[in-house]
Amino acid sequence: MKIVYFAWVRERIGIGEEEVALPAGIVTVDDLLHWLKGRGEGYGAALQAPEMIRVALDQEHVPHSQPIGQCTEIAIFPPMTGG
Amino acid sequence: MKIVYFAWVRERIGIGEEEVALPAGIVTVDDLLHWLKGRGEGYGAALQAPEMIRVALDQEHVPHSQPIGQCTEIAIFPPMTGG
Amino acid sequence: MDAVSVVVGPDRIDLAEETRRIAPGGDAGGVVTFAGFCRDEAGRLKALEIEHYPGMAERAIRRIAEEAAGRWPLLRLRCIHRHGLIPPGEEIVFVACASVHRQAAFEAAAFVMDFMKSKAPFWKREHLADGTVGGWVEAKDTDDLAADRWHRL
Amino acid sequence: MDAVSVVVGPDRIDLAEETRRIAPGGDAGGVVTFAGFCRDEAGRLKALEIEHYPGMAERAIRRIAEEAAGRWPLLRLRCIHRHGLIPPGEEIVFVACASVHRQAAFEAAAFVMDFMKSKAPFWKREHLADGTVGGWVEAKDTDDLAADRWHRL
Repeated sequence: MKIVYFAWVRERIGIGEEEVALPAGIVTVDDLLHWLKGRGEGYGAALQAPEMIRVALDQEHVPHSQPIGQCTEIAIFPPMTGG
Repeated sequence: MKIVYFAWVRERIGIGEEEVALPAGIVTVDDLLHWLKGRGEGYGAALQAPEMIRVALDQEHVPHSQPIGQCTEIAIFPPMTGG
Repeated sequence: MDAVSVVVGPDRIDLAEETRRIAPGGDAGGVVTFAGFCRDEAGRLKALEIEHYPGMAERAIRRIAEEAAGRWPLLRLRCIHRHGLIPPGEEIVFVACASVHRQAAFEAAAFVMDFMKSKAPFWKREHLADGTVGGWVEAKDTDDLAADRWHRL
Repeated sequence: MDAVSVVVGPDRIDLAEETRRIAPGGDAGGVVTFAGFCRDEAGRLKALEIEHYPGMAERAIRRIAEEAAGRWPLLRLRCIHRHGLIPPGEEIVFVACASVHRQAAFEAAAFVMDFMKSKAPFWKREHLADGTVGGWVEAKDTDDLAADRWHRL
């Protein structure tokens, strides 16, 4: 599964995207964020405040309670500041 | 005193402006409209529905109860339809 | 450009040029513009004739514009209203507001337009496609209501 | 031009040309535009860097635009958002709405802007006049509130 990172999430993790094999038991976005946070210092720094994190599954913004399901691209990023 | 007319008030009265000597007893805009209405058929047609008439004294929109005072130009016109 | 500028005249409004002029050098966050156009009313209309009260038209618009500039933190406000014969597709009126905050620019432009519709001395008459001169456009209660809603704020 | 059109890209927005393009032939009464500019923050800022999520950025704006077109009787709606390095004075974002009724055009343009601020995947970072790269611009609660107010209608 492909995960892409943007803005300061990308900077703290240190990469813009990666392929990951999700371990069994990861069902929701919440589960995913919790698992990712334990993968290293950069991940910990990026995801320390989950309420600041926005997630899109296949380019659709979803709540953290959303099951990941069969999506092909997960995007993780800070609150948006466009316009 | 100079009176100027616009739009369908001007058309019905038949002139765009005129000099008038106001008779004694004309104090407010209301008094003026009532007096003008009796000056002929065109005036009657223009001023038959006073609630439709707007008045400006020296280019300031005023209510019909306003005393005319020392103004030099009175404008009489229908509701505005700009923009 | 002065902070508030008002033009009343018969000439075309160069929307591209006006848009360029209001664009800020680096001090404004947002610019809202409104342009009002003459409609063809499905082919019924040859032109709108706009009569105005010279002198008072500029004064009334300037007063509206200055009230807006006092009410919202605007950097620049430009108001243009045409008079004369205006064929369908041509612009009649233009308002542009530059402000640090977009909300202020939106509200000020809407405010100015609401007042120009019912409080500035202009009157529209229809010239019809068949060559005849139609009636004067009637004032709409909705335009009075639109202007009045700002008194409630 | 299609009824709804969306552009996301690095190029300058030609405001004069966009203003010309949205101007109607005789079917629209009013056109409202909003242009958002990069401020210089009193000389502190050399540029804003705007990162975006390619693909999702266009999708999110198109969804916002189509929601606006369903909610108000619009004739045309054009939305442009830039990404990349943008120096002070240059435009970042542009929205234009053409409608028969001015109120609809004002509301739809404000609605689209409120959503673009907090619901489209763009992130701003400051590049400072002293040559350093500053921080990411923080999301403002007021922008979330601005977007949320439309749910209450």
